[in-house]
Amino acid sequence: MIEKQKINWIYKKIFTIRFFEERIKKIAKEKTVPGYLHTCIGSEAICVGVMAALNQDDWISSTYRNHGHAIAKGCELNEITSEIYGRKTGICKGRGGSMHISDFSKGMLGSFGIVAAGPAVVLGAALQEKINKSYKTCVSFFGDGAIHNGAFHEAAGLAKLWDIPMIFVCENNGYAEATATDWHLNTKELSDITKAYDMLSYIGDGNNVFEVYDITKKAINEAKQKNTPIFLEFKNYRFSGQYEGDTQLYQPQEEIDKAKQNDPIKLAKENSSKYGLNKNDLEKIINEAKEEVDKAFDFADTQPWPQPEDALEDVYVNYPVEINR
Amino acid sequence: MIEKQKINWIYKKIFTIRFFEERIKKIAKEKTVPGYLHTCIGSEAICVGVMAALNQDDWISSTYRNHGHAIAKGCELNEITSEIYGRKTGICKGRGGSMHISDFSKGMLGSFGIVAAGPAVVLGAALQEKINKSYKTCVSFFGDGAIHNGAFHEAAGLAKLWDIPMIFVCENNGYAEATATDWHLNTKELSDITKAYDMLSYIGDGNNVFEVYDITKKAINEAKQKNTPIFLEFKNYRFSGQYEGDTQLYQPQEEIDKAKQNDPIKLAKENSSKYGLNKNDLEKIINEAKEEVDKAFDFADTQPWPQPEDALEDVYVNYPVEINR
Amino acid sequence: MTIKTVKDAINDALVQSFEEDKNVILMGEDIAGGKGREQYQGTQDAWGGPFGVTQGLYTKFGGERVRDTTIAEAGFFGAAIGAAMTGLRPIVELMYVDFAGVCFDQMMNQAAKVRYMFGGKQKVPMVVRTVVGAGFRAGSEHSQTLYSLYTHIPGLKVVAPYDAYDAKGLLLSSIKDDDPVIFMEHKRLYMTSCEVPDDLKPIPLGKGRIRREGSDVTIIAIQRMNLFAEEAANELEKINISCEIVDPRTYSPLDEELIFQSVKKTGKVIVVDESNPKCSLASEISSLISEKCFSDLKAAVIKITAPHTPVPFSPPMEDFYIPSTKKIIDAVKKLKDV
Amino acid sequence: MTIKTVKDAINDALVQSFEEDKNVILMGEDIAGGKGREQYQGTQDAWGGPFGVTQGLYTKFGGERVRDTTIAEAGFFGAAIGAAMTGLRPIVELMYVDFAGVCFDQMMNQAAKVRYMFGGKQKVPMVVRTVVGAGFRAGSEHSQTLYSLYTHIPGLKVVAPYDAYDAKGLLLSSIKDDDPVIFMEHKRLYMTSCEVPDDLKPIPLGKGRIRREGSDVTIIAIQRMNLFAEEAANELEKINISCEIVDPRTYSPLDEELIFQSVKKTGKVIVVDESNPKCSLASEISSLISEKCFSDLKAAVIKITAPHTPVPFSPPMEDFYIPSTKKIIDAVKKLKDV
Ligand SMILES: Cc1ncc(C[n+]2csc(CCOP(=O)(O)OP(=O)(O)O)c2C)c(N)n1
Ligand SMILES: Cc1ncc(C[n+]2csc(CCOP(=O)(O)OP(=O)(O)O)c2C)c(N)n1
Ligand SMILES: [Mg+2]
Ligand SMILES: [Mg+2]
Repeated sequence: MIEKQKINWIYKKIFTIRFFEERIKKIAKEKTVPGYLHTCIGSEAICVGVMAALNQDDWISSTYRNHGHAIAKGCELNEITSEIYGRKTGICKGRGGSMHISDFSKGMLGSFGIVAAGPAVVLGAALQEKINKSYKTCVSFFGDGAIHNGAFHEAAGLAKLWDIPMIFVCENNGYAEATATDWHLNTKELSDITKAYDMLSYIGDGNNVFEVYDITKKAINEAKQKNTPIFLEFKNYRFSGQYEGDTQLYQPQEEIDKAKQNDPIKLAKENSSKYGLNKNDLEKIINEAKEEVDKAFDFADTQPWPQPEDALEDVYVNYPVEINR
Repeated sequence: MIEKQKINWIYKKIFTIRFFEERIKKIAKEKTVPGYLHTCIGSEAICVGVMAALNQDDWISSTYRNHGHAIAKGCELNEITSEIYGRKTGICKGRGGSMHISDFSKGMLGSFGIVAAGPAVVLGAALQEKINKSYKTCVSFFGDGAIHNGAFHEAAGLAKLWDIPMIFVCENNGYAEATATDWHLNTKELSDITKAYDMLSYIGDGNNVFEVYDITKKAINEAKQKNTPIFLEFKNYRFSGQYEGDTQLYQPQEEIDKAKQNDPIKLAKENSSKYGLNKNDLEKIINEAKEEVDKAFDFADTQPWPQPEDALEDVYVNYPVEINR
Repeated sequence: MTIKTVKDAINDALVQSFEEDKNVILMGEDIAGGKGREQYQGTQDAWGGPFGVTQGLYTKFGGERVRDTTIAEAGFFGAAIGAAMTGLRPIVELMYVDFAGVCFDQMMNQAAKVRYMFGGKQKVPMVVRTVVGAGFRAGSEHSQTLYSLYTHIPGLKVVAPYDAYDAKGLLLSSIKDDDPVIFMEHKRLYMTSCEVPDDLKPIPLGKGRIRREGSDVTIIAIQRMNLFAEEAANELEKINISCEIVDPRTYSPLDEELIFQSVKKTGKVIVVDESNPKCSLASEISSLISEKCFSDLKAAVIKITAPHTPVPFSPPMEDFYIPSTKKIIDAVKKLKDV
Repeated sequence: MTIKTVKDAINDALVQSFEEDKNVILMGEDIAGGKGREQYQGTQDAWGGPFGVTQGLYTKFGGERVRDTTIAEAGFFGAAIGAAMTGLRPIVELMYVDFAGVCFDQMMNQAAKVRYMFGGKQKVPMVVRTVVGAGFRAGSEHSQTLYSLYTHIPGLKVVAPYDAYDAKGLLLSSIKDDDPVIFMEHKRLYMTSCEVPDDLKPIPLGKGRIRREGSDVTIIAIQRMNLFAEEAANELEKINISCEIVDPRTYSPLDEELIFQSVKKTGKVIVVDESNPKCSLASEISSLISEKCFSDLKAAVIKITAPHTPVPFSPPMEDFYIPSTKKIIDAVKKLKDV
């Protein structure tokens, strides 16, 4: 049984992410938000379900599609929004933007724009945990497209070889950019890729936040017990385009309609009474989530821009030569 | 049944390679041959068995450990030796050296010094064959160490996805430099790596040239029939060190002694009567092979050095600016 | 004569090359877009790469020649090399040059060296089309130029057109070229346009272009920097300072003669490059001029580059990062006073 | 005070760093060598990398900290980054710098940018030890230097010691440094030796070294080129030409002041770099001097580099490829006559 508090947390986060992404999509259409935006409508259950199984100081890596991971991992909404707006008070001081939202103090090693760059970085964090015997959990999020990349394979092979209990979380959302997952799959299931490494893997419904949570929790225990990496494939659907502005013409309408029946928010709502939330509870959570999102966007709107010369900072911890030339 | 001519060819080549490598090892000890030498004592059956199943104009790629492949693929002994000696008449005009012996006109795409660089190049040649419907066979040779590298995985995944009937030949010679194959293996068999791609694979005795030949021939037919890549793992033993000069301290003596019982040359000799060669035939072949090797080394010894300025040629097909500055 | 965007000019050059030579093929991620294996349904050609540059090619030339790849750059770059060696003329797309690092080995050690180290028997006629440049608010990993990484490597050719005319003419040449070419398209230039003759001939690699004749100061402008150089020159003309703008267009080979001629004339040089400064193309050109035109120079060459930092995301910082018209004007004025 | 080879000096610095800080670990291919998973038998420490530099470390510090890897550079470089971010001080070995391309993304986009693009909250204290250089008859793919590839990238530091003293002192610093450092060891220098105090203090990064004082011509020598510069200076001394040799030792950060001081004194400069010329470190230093010391220069800076070709294998060609003592002498004489 999950504690009441965690259930509330799960519902709060799942709605926050959805509202956040809907809001940013709207703004992206109305006025220009600088840069690329990759929203994660449809991924909320994976973000929240996995993070519900982690502690605040456990390590994760994310990608350019990171808003949900960042929110679920506990990054400040105000700072996230400010970052997306390019403001000085952004979570990366305006240097990263939407693609690189990340807060080390919240256990985020980074949001990497290079497909498949994350798993190896998390492998390193997990190696450190092992060497220092502190055993924080280490999770790398990546997409179905990433499994074709050599960097993923090298990380997976080393993780297995070195008995590193890290968790690979593959969000199989049906698409890598405009390419459907199954157009590029050589095996029946995506997670069959792990057979190359004799690595344990489990497949879960990525639309069901509680299933995601259960599987992840079990996987973490099993990984630590057996001293082995585990690969989790969560299936869901990418309702968002690759980025805001994508025409999504390659996504057939029937497919979208069918996927809507399993929308993770819809499922969460349907399941709420089963998890002890009555209509009022739910409404309260929804309103809170909405309000916090609204506040964050109001906050960001008022935030100052960075100074141009701020561009010159934080390249190195220590560099004894002027870098402005 | 194999034709008599092919049997003779196989025996000739297998001895030529062994004598060649023994000779170069000896010279490397006695006087200085410039640069690195990676000999292939123990790989003769794989080189010759695979090549016996190919036509002269089929494509292969090799590695820094390429002498056997080059000899079996039909490169001129004189030119190979001259190249190793760094002479102007070398097969690469002295520009490549032992690690890069290669002759395009003999169907060698290249001998690459970067581990796992070859498979993708061969994939491209095979793609070309497919597009141009000429269907030459395409084979990439690489070692047990290469399967951990991302470049191998990317090539394997694309070959399967694109239904490219290329042959991956993994020479599992027990070591990658000083690292024993099984120290780095995650799966029971090395070739289990192909499960990630649902790719057909076969394991063969790399010490038995006729088994190698049979398996390869069948694999080529099957690959073309089914329009699919096939992965062949041939097990043998690296009697040579990683390079000439390697102390090989990490190779236990018992292991070497055991491997010697399956030395491919020994097996070939034992099998010779089965393949219709009597003692005289065999002796004749052996003497011919020895003689040719001797001649090649004599030839190389007399060859002129390149001019220093030859270094400036063949960088581009066409470059309208001086490159000498 | 038609007005064309850079994007369309590139598409035209691709179509023309596909039509002229059946050995031309294209590989890249989502370059067809929305059309996978035959048995699946989806809208064809929905993408054509993230900037839509290759739209229409799949429909025209089919999936055998227009090949969507997995996110496996080392794999399909390697494949391009093997295909090029055996007779095709592959064009591969590196979606952003920022991803250079995942397949740099293929370019540096295979594409560039195959001909040389195997004794001149082979050639690798391939083109890498890639997208470069800051100013798109695309952050540190989608905004680099990295001209110098490729220019440093012997065996590679490096091409970077500024306008639609050059884009078409140089791409036609690059595809016909027998050496590996990195063809760099600037994301901020795709939608800019100029007149492009329908029957434009290939523009030879290694020939720069004087974009503006002038007599006081030479501005050597790298790709998009031609825009700012032009703006600066227009401003400066008003106060009677005459700038000559040299666009090298190809960085390897580099049209040294054209540069030297201009320097001889003006004796004062500014090199503008939005790349990071160290070991950059700007450094290369500046050192070349300083060495070869020592006695012609009336003042030190001035380099205007980005600072030694990654590309920042936020607009004020990114604008500061990129060389500006103002910085060029200031530099020219400073030089004029010498 | 002991005479040490570069190889031993590096080993010493590693051992000392391992002893001083339990967070120091080492990863690379065959760095232990001959010792895999515990259950197998084999002679430990047979290798220590292809040049034996790390020999003894496995025995002293065990397999948890001295970690043989698969041939998966992208994997273990990525791992080093994550380990560094979370508290370790990993040293990773890139067996030859020629393999830079298979893990360049990890250095360029992750190690170098993590701090900057995530807002300065993180640091990546890792060291890449790698082997560079021609003159070993090792062919095109095992002889490059590639200094400029890394020097171009903001966020990385680049260190390249010439002698055993600097090798030890700079490696100690590099391991203590909180930024990612590429530490380049020249294969032709490993067996050269000099005096190295047992209690040598770390040598700060960004501080060059005057290897020889002189007054007529400044020779800026990159790593192994110090050898030839010294030989040339000795020859030239006999005919009363006095050379000053500056060894920058670290290329990012670069000790610009030290260089400028020498140029001020001599007004004549030669930069010697065995790398390929375009967008090279030589170009960078030459352009820097040409710009910042314009009025001090009595003659054009002369660059002596390899030609724009891969490294050829055959001895006469490779010797021609590498800058030589003679080329330096000739250049100095030419400058002296100005
Ligand atoms: C190495 C590399 N190649 C290509 C890209 C361009 N790119 C960005 S996202 C993407 C698709 C990734 O799909 P997936 O892994 O399924 O993640 P999703 O966007 O669905 O979350 C591609 C090809 C990149 N960022 N990095
Ligand atoms: C990308 C890369 N990393 C490292 C090396 C150094 N290296 C050369 S050979 C080798 C071992 C390869 O072993 P294997 O694939 O089994 O081939 P074998 O030598 O046994 O034929 C290594 C690590 C390299 N050449 N390329
Ligand atoms: Mg996806
Ligand atoms: Mg092997």
